[in-house]
Amino acid sequence: MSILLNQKTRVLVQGITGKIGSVQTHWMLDYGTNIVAGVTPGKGGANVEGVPVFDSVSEAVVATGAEAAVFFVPASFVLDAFFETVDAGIDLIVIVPEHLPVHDVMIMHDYLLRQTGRDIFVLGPTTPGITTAGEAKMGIMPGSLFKPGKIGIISRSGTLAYEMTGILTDSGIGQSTVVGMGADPVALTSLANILKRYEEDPGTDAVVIVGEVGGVQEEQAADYIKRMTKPVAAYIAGRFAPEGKKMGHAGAIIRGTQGTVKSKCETLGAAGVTILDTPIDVLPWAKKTGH
Amino acid sequence: MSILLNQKTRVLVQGITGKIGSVQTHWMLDYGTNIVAGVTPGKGGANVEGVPVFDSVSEAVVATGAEAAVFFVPASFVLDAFFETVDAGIDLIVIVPEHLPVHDVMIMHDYLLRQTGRDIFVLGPTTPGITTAGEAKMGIMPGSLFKPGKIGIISRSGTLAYEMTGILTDSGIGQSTVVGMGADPVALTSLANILKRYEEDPGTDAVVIVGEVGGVQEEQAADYIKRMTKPVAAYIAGRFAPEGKKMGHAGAIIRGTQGTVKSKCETLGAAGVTILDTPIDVLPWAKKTGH
Amino acid sequence: MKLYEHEAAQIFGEMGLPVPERVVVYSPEEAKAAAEKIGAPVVIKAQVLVGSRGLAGGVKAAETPEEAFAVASRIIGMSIQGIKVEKVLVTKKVSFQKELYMGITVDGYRGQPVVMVSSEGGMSIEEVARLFPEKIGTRHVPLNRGLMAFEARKLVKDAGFPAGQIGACADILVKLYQIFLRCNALIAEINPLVILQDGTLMAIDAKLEMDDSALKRLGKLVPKDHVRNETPMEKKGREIGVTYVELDGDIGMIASGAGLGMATMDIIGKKLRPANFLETGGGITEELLYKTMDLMMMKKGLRAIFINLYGGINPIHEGAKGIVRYIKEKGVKIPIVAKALGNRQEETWEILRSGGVHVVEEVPTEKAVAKLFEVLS
Amino acid sequence: MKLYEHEAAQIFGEMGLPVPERVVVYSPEEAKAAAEKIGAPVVIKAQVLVGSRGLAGGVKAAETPEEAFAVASRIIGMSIQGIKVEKVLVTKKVSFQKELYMGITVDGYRGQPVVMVSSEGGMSIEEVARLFPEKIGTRHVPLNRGLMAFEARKLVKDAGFPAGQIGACADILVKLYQIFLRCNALIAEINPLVILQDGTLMAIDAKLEMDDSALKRLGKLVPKDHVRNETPMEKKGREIGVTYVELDGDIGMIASGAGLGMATMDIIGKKLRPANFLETGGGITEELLYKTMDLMMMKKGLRAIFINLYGGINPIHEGAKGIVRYIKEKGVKIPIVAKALGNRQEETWEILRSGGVHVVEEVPTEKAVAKLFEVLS
Repeated sequence: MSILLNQKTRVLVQGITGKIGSVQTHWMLDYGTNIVAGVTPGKGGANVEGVPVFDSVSEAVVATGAEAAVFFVPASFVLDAFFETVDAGIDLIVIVPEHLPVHDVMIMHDYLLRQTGRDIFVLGPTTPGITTAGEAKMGIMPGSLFKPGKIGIISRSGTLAYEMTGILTDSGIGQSTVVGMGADPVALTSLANILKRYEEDPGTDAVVIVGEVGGVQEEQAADYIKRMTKPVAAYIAGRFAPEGKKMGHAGAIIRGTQGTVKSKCETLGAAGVTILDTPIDVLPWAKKTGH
Repeated sequence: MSILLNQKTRVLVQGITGKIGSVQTHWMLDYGTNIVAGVTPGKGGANVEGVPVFDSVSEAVVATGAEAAVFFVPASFVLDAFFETVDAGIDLIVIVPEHLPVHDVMIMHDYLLRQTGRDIFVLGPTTPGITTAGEAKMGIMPGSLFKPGKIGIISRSGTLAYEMTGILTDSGIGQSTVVGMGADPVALTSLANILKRYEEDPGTDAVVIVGEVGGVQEEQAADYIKRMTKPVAAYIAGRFAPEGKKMGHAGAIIRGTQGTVKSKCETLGAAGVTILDTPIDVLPWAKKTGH
Repeated sequence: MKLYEHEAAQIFGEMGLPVPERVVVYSPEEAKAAAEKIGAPVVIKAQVLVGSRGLAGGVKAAETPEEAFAVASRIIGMSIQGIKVEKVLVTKKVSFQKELYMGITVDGYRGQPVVMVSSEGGMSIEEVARLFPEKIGTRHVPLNRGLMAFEARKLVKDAGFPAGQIGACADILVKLYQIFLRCNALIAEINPLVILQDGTLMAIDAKLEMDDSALKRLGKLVPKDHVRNETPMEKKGREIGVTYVELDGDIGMIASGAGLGMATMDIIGKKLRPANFLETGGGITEELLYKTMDLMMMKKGLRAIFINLYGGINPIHEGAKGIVRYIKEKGVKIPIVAKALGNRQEETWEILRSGGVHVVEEVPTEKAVAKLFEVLS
Repeated sequence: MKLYEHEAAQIFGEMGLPVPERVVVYSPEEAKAAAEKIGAPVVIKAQVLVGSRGLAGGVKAAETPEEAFAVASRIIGMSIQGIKVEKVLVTKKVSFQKELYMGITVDGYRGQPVVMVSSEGGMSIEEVARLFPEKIGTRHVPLNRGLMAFEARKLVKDAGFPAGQIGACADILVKLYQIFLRCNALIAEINPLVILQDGTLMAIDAKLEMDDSALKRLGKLVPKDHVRNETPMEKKGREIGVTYVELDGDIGMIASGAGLGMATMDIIGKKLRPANFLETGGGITEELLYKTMDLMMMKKGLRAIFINLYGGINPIHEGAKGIVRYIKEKGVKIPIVAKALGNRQEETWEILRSGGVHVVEEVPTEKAVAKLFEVLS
């Protein structure tokens, strides 16, 4: 079992004919992902690694029943690809590209807020994607790091998700699904929303949150965590981070004292989360929770 | 009986301290309209013709229970006043000002389209307003022209609404409610929408449509008119109108052959509407329909 | 406000559309110099705001600078639909494979921008719509979302645009939509958008109409020279703030609203010919009607003036003062028939009668027009 | 990209905000001339991109042009938070009744712009937020609707702005929001917005930060001179395309992601001091890591380098080639410890070892850092 993605999920790759798109399609197929279609405007009719390419998402959906999409398009094309994909009825979207203008991300966020009657899940931008261990992966996570099991991992940082996953696998502890939320200031789904999926998933019996300094996702999720029945641990990076990334006066007011490693750890701790001082501390916690 | 407005409707005047706002407030009160509040930012606490003035619509609504609003603000302030009034929960809005940028009107139209769960009725821009004969008026129609009765009049043109009303009154035939839809290319409510209110109003037993060349409101309403049980007559002005107002190539395509006096009269005639060759022809029709 | 081609092309170019090199000139000498600068062959195009200038001989190619001089000599000063050509645009003559069409306008009923494209550009688009309706693609745009590139791609693809040009055409269409929005346009149109021999695209005509009601806020986007092709009387009408359209009859008409004005013309038109369509809108003052009378009397050969006013937002008694002041100061020899109803009507009638105006107190315009017929017979 | 005050004020002025007359100068002589042109008294303000320049003595009034020379002499060349002042802004000194605050930023969690206002401007706004939280008004803006004037009026009224200034302040706030949107800003701020003695408003400071990811499409809006206050190494980092933040330790660090980089610093920091924070993002090539090594070695006094890479989107074997090529060409005397996992990890290890790098094959960064400690002890 898993959340959001499994071996049957019919996956579409936006930007499949690009350099990164074609290489990553290779790795995703290699891992067992059920990639049914690729899209690159003007390249309809071609194929990449045996996957048929279409001119538009709607054509691809009609022809293949694609139900999830992963983006490998340049940052400036993401907004268009997003609307195209949402319009075509796809409800799971993974936006790998980084360096998107924040105003574009706000436009997408605003549009998602106003959608009614659909439960659209968007990971990213700047996400390594999502991997259900041993079944399928959308994005760029290295498949060799994973081992099927029952721990869910949700991370804002791609490389830290790898580190956490690798430490568990290395000790023989498997994962259900590993999710990258995206590292941008504005995320298109909330941490609480993803935790809810883990809570409801019979294939997951404990969750690790990998966070970092800045933003208030972790604090905002604390209320939901209090109601969770499954054990949750969290590692928050950035104790030694310089203050340079502070967004000036206006940013400082909105955050108040929120967003520091200390406040995140305190809020999560108060919600019953086991705070990990360093990534390797995940091992004793995993053992204690029965893994 | 009447549609949309009666003597109990609690009316608010936006721009009440302006020259036109204060004069027209005088005439509206004089006619018996239940004006409960005026709004002019920065003039809160004043009063005009005995009506208390507030800084904002929301304050006015809280203090007075205002439920309808008429605008006498400069064209460049209408967009702001519109959002303020809709946000304050008011569902009947009369926009008297003319010369609004069409793009502003499209923004309002778009916003209304996306409202759900509310039945907001907006007359104008460039409307003389709405008058329920002998009860109340919002806007600038001269009260002396009206006589209570059972004919509804709906017009795109202000002065032609006066002419039609005057002709009826002059012959002793009264009106229920006279509505100005607004003369702009984009109207914020549809003709069919207003006709539906007349059809459902026990106080109205026949309806006169006063139209003019251009646009497709009349043609679009024909389907609804076919289902109406009450007699409908229509006068369409502009047989001798020069073609100068044509909106160039792009406009011509969208309209095709629609929008001419001939097409309007044919479409309405086919829907069972009595076509009036000239305004005064309303009299024999009114007599034939029992007035 | 309709923009001249050269003004529209300037804005199109600044906002990222591919437009040809071009120079506006007012004389054959300048046309020759422009052809030398740009490099012949060139195309010389009359700058007028009416359609069908090509059919009227207002667009001609010139193979050499000398020929540019000759062609410009013929076009400058010619009359197209009654408008004298004062300036021409000199552009590089390009050879192309295909002509396409793109246009955006306001759909009044739907309250949305509507985008239209066709793979049959160049000829009259109304003609295409009539002959090959299937070759026109149409899409309404929700304002809160705008026109996305993928939607533009689908639109031009479905309309049969050449396969190799879908992406580039969609890009241009999205830019044209941004221009439409930014300029508060009523129309933004490229006809034709051509595919050059090397496969690149170029907008070799440019049409843009800005909303008069938005000109103030558009600021620097509005071309500095506001003078458009218009008759002296239309110009004066615009300057004093009334809508004036010149017609070929001999009965002057003043109405206080467009609908009433059209109905009045319909009624007068049953026996006589209106000399104009003149409506004041809701801004009547004594001064405005004084100036309106002055404008009206510029027209030669009037037999009578018919005035039709309602006092709703308009203070018609003030307007009456202006009419009578004009009559008394300037002396008007032709008969004036007036109907004026609404707030302060009795006061208005009294003032008008003091100037010798035939006032009709009845409500139907038909009755007042009957009085006009009677006065003239 | 943070804009200098003078650059932000230029944009604010062009977009309709009231900003004072001002001149940027680079020398005391020019400051004197500017004071003569503008008319003394003037205020001379250091143009630096760090906060609290006032407390550091970087903002001073001058009553005469001569005093402007003297003041500018003191400010130009001074150091504020380690940054040398190279230019100052000379503006008219105004006397005012009151200082207000307005700022707009991005609320990451809500995914919306958030507008903040306070009737206690001038002082540090964090201070106001702490001391008088009730004097700060906050409003989130739904992007598809924007900030309407009536909402701005309510916001400033509720925040206690002076009654006579509500409309004018709301107008400025709406314009500031439009600037925020138009510039794809992360922050747009006026602090203080002052009420002059005659009751008019003026923005006497201007802060604007554009989103680096949007600079390309902002085109002409971006100030031409991209040089910001930065150390030579930060500048080089920006130029080669990595994030480089200078720290005061002696262990160089290269990580292939921000999260991994922060965790690595946390772990190293338990016993040693990082010399920098350097992360490559997802664009590793042989060339990039060659240049990254070159950048790293500019730092004096390094004791060791610690490299932590994951091969997901990054071809880490290519990166390894760049590192080793640098080592072989330039000769690196200090120890290098590396952990590199993911796609093609074995190939990567082999390459790194060929350059003398201590490769740790275990997964936890803690194990690799333990190796670093061991190597250094």
